[in-house]
Amino acid sequence: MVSVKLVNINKKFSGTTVLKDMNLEVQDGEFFILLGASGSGKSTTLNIIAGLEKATSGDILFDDRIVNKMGPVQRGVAMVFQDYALYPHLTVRNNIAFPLKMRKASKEFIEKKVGEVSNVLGLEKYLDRYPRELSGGQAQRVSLGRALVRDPDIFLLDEPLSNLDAKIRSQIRVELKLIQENLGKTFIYVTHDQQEAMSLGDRIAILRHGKLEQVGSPMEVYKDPVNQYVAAFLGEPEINFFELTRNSNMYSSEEIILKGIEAEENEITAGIRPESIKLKKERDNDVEIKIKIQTFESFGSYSVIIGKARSGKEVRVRLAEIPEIKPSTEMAMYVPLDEIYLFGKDGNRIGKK
Amino acid sequence: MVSVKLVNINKKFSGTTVLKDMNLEVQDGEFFILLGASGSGKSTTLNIIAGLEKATSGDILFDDRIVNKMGPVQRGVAMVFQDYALYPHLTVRNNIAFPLKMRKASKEFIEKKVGEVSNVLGLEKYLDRYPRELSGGQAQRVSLGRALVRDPDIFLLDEPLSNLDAKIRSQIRVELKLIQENLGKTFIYVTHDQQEAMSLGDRIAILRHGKLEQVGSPMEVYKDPVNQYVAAFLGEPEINFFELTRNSNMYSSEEIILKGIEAEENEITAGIRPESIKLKKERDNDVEIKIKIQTFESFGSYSVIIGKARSGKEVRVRLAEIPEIKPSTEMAMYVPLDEIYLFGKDGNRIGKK
Amino acid sequence: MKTEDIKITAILAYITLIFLAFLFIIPFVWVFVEGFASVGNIGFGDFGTFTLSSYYAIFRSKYFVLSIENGLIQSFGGTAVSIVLAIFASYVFSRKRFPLRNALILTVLFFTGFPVFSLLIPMYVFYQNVNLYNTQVGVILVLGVLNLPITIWIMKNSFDQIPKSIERAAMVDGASPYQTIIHVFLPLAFPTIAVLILLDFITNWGNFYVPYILLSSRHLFPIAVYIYTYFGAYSVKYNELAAASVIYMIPTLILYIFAQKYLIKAFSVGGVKG
Amino acid sequence: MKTEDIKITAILAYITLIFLAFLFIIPFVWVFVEGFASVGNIGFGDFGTFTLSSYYAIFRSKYFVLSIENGLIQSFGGTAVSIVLAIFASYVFSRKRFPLRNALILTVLFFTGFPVFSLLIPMYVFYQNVNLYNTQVGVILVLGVLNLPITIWIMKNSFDQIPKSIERAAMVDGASPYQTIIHVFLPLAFPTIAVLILLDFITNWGNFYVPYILLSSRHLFPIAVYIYTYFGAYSVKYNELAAASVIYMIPTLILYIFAQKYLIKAFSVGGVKG
Repeated sequence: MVSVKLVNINKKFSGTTVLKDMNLEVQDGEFFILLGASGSGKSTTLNIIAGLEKATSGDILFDDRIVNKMGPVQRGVAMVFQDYALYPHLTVRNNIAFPLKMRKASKEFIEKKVGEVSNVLGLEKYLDRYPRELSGGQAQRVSLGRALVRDPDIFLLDEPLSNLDAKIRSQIRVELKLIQENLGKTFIYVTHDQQEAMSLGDRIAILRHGKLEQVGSPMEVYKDPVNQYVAAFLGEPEINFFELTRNSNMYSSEEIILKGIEAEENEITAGIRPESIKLKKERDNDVEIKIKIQTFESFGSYSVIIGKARSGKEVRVRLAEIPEIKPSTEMAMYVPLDEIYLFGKDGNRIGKK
Repeated sequence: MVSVKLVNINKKFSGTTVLKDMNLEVQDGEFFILLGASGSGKSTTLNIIAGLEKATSGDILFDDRIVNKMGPVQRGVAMVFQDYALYPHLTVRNNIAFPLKMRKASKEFIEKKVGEVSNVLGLEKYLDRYPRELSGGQAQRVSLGRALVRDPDIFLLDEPLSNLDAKIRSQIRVELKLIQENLGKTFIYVTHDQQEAMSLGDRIAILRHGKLEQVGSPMEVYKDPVNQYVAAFLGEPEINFFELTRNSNMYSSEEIILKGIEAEENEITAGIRPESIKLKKERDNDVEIKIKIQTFESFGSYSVIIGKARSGKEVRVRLAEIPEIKPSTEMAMYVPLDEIYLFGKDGNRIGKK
Repeated sequence: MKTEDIKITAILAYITLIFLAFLFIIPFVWVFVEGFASVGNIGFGDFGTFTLSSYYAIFRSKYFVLSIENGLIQSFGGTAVSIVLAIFASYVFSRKRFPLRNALILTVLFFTGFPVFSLLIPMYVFYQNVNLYNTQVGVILVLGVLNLPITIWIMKNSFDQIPKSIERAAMVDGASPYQTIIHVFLPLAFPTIAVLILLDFITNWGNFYVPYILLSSRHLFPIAVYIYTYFGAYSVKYNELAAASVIYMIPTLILYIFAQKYLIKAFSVGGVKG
Repeated sequence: MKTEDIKITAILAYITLIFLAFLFIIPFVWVFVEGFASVGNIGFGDFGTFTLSSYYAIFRSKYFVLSIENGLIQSFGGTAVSIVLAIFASYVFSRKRFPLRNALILTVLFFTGFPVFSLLIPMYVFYQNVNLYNTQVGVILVLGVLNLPITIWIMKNSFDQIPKSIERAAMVDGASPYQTIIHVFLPLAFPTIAVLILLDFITNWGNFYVPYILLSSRHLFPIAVYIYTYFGAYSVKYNELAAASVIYMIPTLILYIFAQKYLIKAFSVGGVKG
């Protein structure tokens, strides 16, 4: 049972700064997500926590113990890799047993542990197979098994699902969540997929260019983003942005008019989530927006309208139902005023609710 | 403008059958999806249409003209590959120009066409870059540009989005759909991702082990699946299945009881989509199911409850709202009777609505 | 691709290989036939009758038998030196970044296929000074070092194929670099290492000038030198020369048969799957 | 990894390379110094004074100058034969499945590093029969074919790295197999091909026994043979031998400098990025 703390971590790699003054606290037993686009430094952060890479400056603390100079084994971490990183020349059994063999554990102990782990993960049937004979999902389970077998204090997972087919991915995602809840151990999980982050994480840290943008529970960061970047990163389809200019006592653009808004700047950006746009007016102060339907995507359980506002700007609307609409028609749609986010010129949220 | 017809296509590869009696018709100007898990033969089908692989038997017709023996160029197809397949030693400009150069087009013509295409795809700024200097999304656009530049009759796309980050993926997906609608040309698109298939396709063909399971518009196959496999393949999260046994005038399992069902077999399977399960009873004949909440995933605009039925079976429920519920509580949920699919022992749908 | 194109490229391949075969296989056959010939001539005409007498004759010489033994000792010794040193050097080159790495790589590359011939005279002088002249160890060291650059090169490329994540997994799993080499790198690179053992052995076994220049005692000569000095000295009995040549090829053939499956594997590495 | 581990492996690498350097570089230095020595001795002791007279002496010989020319013709000729044939053979092996493919691969592998020495006598006989004995073309063909197997092997591995999808893209884009080779395979494999040209040249340039056995006219001898026959014949002037050896190394050095960046590239192929 371990908490992890990063204090002022900096990482430079041949001149370029990969991480910049990273301060992070992961609670004991938490499912913690490092979310970011490629190049955001999320994997580097994970590797530094693992002890696979060294920070240029700053401290890593495990339970208030500085572990800067320890290797992965001394830190007691286990890791699951994106490409599974199974040993191709070893059977599933020996892959899972490998960490124990390196520790020179007794034969009986190894056998017992491998049996337990393969039981939990449903791998009994595959113990004598080689990695090349496994499907992606099975390989990922073996990789998880190799981590579990050591009873580590912390699990580090580096995009463990991104090489899997969409179908198996959501299945293993749930398995992973249940395993973590059962073990009650600290998981630190790297991903670029906001959907994965939202569904798995107790808390999410959003990284951008080696800097931390926001940390919080999934619904916190989704409902209350600190800036435009975070608002755009979470949610599918992406949030719609409109650039507004002050016009006497209101802010307006070609697409929408906002009244009764308090802001200091003359130019602000309004963010409207696709699911906040409704087909019917519900309240008096709902904001109207006229959208010309271009095409729409139906996903069975929901649908997305891709349309153009008067200005030619692309707007997306997410509906729980599958509407009966034809391309090229123009429709008036409505947004509750309190579901509109406002951002200043620097991208930061104005007047957090 | 071309329609494609596959007649009794068989493909064997060193003994194993990859495709079995494939009959398929793709209409002129259609966005047609080949959807299947890995090993379903979807890529082989695409390669046979492209002329990159030869069918063991059967005919390929382009507009009623047999093209079995023609190469890709004679067939007039363009192709976009999963890994982009850009020429690493050529700039973006020369990558796009490559097909025209092979055709010995004039310099002016090449320059004009490359200009046009890079304009459509917003690649002007990157023309002098090398593939290694591009992001995934840019590389995929170049790959699309190389297909567009030839004005081909048919576009073949082999999982073109699966190497992209989730964020950029949905963006390029929409671009692709709009490009196809503007060009009005035939697109044949291979994917394993049901979400992509649903959102892009005019029609979807679902393949399994080299056999065609169902062909139809996205909502047709989603709402009216011919068998269990198709029902399970489409939709996120996956449909829930319950095994029922006849019990005098009703079918029942540990989880649910269905009354007034007409079926001949004694053992049937009921399929219930996660979004069909509601928290409130709406009609009298709604089917009740008791679910103990295990965990839930919140995605901002919707959420998924993962629970266990009385039998211990895992059940998923998709909700448009984010409910206030706690793990380990048991709740009664309700399913409209007419949203339940019934399947026989062979997996085929009973009494299609 | 059009069917004609496939044909053209296939025909080109066949021509290349027939050409190769032509220049190699005809002399190859001659050697086999001549070894059993009663007439020791040099042409392709009259071989006389089938006889094993050439083989009897060469094996009567104590030095011939000794030269096989010497050849095996020196060739395997040199191979062992190359392989062991190459394993460590390749691991370091493949996985570590350290000062002067590029300079060292260039040094290795420079000596890959360097015309060693031009260094043999000074090496002879040097060996006399350090008392390695006319010793098996001296020959083994030079043979080992001669093959080291190309062995490092090929082995490093093979180590490079091992994904970084597997190495990291081994680190996280608690393997030391030494354990990682033993338990991960060597088994995964084994097909290549088997091929390198074969190639190094063959090169050493076929090396004539190194032992010729660095040895003076007849009882230390390997078979390559023995054949040359014995038959080069006075009027040649071609059937005995051919018989000796056949014997000379045998170890290579045996190793080749053992390494066959690794050869094909190594040849197919990174090959097209789809 | 712990810091000590890094140190240990680095030290191992340094020891290996110092060992390598020791055996190569000392003779190397001796050759350079001796070439400018006024005293033609063989030891490391007295070199006398600095002089260019050895260089004057060797360049006075018409045959020495001719032997450089012959060496270049034969080495580059053989290299061209190997590279051109290998391009087609490697493409076919890498990309096509055809009958007898495995048999042909085994043949190629069998002749990679085959002890050619044992075939030279019969080849000599064969060449006399087909009138290729004592011709430049004859030497070029044998040198070309000798290097062909290893050249095919390395080039095929390099072609194998080119993703199948790129080849398919070229097909869909309308490139014939020939155009695909020219526009896609050769540019992408160019670093490896450059290295192969260097390696083949060096091997040919250093090959002594092929021209020695297949040529009889002094005016056709390449420099390797010239050095051997000239200095092997009577009492050796070591300073002139050293001067000739230095000249002998120059083309290799020049090629090496040109190929340097490709050497590093080829050495780094598949290297670890993260």
